[in-house]
Amino acid sequence: MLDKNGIAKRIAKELKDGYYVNLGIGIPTLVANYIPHGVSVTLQSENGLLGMGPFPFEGEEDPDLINAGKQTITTLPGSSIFDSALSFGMIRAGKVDLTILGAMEVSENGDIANWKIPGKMVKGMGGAMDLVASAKNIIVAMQHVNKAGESKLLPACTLPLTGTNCVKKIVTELGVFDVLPEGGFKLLERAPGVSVEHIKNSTAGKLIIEGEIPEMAI
Amino acid sequence: MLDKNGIAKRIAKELKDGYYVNLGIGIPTLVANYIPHGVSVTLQSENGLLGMGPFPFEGEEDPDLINAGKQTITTLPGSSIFDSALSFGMIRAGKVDLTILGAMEVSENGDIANWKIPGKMVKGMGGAMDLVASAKNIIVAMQHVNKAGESKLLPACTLPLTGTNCVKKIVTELGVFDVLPEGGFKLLERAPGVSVEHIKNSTAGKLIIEGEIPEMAI
Amino acid sequence: MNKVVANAVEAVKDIADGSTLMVGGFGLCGIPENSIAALVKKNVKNLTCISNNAGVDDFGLGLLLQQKQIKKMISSYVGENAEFERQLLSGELEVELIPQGTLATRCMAAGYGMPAIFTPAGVGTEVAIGKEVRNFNGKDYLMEYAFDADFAIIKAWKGDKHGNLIYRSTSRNFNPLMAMGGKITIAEVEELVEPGELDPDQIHTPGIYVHRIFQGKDYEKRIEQRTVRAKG
Amino acid sequence: MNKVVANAVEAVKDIADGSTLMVGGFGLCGIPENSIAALVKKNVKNLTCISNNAGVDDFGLGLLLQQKQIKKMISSYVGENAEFERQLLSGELEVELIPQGTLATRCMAAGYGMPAIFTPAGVGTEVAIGKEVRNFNGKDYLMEYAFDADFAIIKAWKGDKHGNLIYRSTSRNFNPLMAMGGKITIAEVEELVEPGELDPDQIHTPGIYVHRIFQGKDYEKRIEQRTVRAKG
Repeated sequence: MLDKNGIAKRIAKELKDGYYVNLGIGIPTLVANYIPHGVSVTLQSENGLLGMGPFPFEGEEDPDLINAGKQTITTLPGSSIFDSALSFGMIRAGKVDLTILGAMEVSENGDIANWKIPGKMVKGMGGAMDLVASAKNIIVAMQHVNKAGESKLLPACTLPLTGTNCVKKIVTELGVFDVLPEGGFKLLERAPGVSVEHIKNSTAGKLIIEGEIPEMAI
Repeated sequence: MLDKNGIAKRIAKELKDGYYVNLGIGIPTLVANYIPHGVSVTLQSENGLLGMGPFPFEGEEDPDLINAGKQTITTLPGSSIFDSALSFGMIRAGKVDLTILGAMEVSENGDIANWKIPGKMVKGMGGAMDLVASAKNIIVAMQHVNKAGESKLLPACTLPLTGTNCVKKIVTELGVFDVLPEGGFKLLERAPGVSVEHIKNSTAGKLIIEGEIPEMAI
Repeated sequence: MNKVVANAVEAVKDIADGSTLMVGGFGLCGIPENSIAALVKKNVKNLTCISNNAGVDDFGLGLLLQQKQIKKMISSYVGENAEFERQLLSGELEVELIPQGTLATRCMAAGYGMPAIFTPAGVGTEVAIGKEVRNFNGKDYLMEYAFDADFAIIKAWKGDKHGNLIYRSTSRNFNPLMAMGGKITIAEVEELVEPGELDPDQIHTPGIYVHRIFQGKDYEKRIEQRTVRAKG
Repeated sequence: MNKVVANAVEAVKDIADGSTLMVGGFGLCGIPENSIAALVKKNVKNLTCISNNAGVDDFGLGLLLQQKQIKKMISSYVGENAEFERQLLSGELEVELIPQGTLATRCMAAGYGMPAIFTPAGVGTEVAIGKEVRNFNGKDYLMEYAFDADFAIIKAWKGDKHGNLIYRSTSRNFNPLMAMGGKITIAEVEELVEPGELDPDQIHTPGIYVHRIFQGKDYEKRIEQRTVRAKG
């Protein structure tokens, strides 16, 4: 079974040299710590920055330089700054190669719900709806089941949707799944020490298992 | 009767302090030479400049700095440069207070034709269609009659239109005319030495003459 | 062409009860601190605020919320504010949540004279309810309208007396879009300079979009999430 | 993330016959001289060129016209070119004339992922024929589609190896819009610098939009209308 860093580490293997990537809050942010050697990616922050660098050194925080999570950050050589409309313009235009974000639920046809729980205070969708509606490639990083032990990989989402037919891949603490264009979660890899049976029992949506499922190498 | 400079000089009296103004090619360009004392206007050139200055001194031409007529020009303190989309964005958004341009024909309901003569090589509308469709206030500077001696102030345009219901005022060598919202050319002023009779005979469209028409002071 | 006003109080003096305001900034980054303070002082009521966020309890738009000056927020994310939550749950405050890119583009559309834009954001979700959906090249888009705001109050780094503005780093965010989108735009700047001091090629907001400008003071520039790394 | 190619010939090597190209510049100002020369050398045919103008007889896109490489021009103004006129009147060349603001905004729309935009330009004229007209707030607008160009070839002043671009003065014009709008964007620059040499706040075109960049050479920068005043 993977911890949060393990999920991030596994997702980082999906990065390709030259990618522009948008990382959501939570586990996706951790992906930046595991970018493979020899792979150069540029991080986009939707508040208006390409080329997001690491956190500043203590005492060097700049209140004018934050990421979409409102954290103090730094730029890198080759960074560029722009306004919020251009930021989402490049997202809508498909210039961002990969979006990695968290989710409360994903359906077997790639719908995603991650912004609203009826009855709870709704904080807003931020840029998530724009990102999921626009990105060419979306990987969801999340726990496989919720706190009540219920599967988050569902036949259909029960929560209000963020976007439809958009998630391409899911990485959870149990495994890696492709969301097939025709519907269904195709199991690609098991997390270390996790059985196919365990994954079956934890997945409410249509699970597709073909042949031997390898244990992931991370 | 006014010459070209006279037309420009009369139009210049319409400028108000603080105006942003777009000047078309030909007579409109001359208006810049007659901006009244104490009136500060900012000239917009639709290729992407606010704050157009005079022609450069000999030897100081910059090929990267031209106006929409492709002439070498200069900037002024407070100028700004932008791309063509933002340039027409500010035009469409009504931020340019006044557009002055030439015309082949104007109709009594404010239609304008100034880009195409059937049977002749068509060079294109450039930015004229955007300007006339967007500007809050449009003044046409033109000769009252064409080379064949026919009136250019018509009941309806005969040439392909550049825009509809847009011209607010016309200044010709014969006089100054408001184009009324309900239709018709309302004569406001006669050019020096020009009789109302002369103007009547030169105007094919509905001419509205109320009371004594003053001779213009320029 | 001099658009300089003495201070924030003068800049906002005709903002009346019931006005719709665009307010620049992302979180607490790049917010018009002086103008917000002047609105608090003026105690103008029933405002509709178009702003990506709603400040925190004791800073940014939170200061207007404390005094119950805001009737409605139009935002993409309003998470960090207990008083906001209280007013929302009690029904004192209306909130319209909009995808962030849609919010930004609807501001821009106003400044570009585009009455509506198309975006895929929100298709198939509750955001799409009641909206026109159109298919282009096999993909569905929502038609979203340009915002219509009485005033935009924004913050820039440097500005000249003609209203030309330059922003610093990610404090740019929504500011130039709102600067373009407001019917009357009020800009506060950290440094007000003479025309000619700013390079025409580097101006982010041309002065034609700005109606009033003033030199701000006492910027706090509060950091919302201070994240650092240890010096190695 | 290094997008540098050796020269213009390498940059345009996969531009095939029948491609649709956006070509930056306004008149002869800010045109991609090196890329045009490489296209002439390559003698690629049947091009559709989206460009505000068509050059003059012996410079700019006029060089491609001379070799009859252009099948169709999509422009707002094509006045200064005798060979152009000859080909047009003889039916060898197709021309689609578009209002300049519409041309600019359709390029921008492609780069902003907006499939269509609304503009009042051309309402009630022959430009409106066959187009959808919509009324917003009492005013009519045409719906115009984003351009779909295989390549954009553009010129900037400075650029870094990541493709970030800065333009100089009014040579900016259509260049940043086309840089955003092309499926593959080729930028030539007067000065190619290392990442970090350009101020992130001053970049006009973020590198994400640029696929290939090279250091141009031998810029002629021809002036179309040399207008001067005498020294007083």
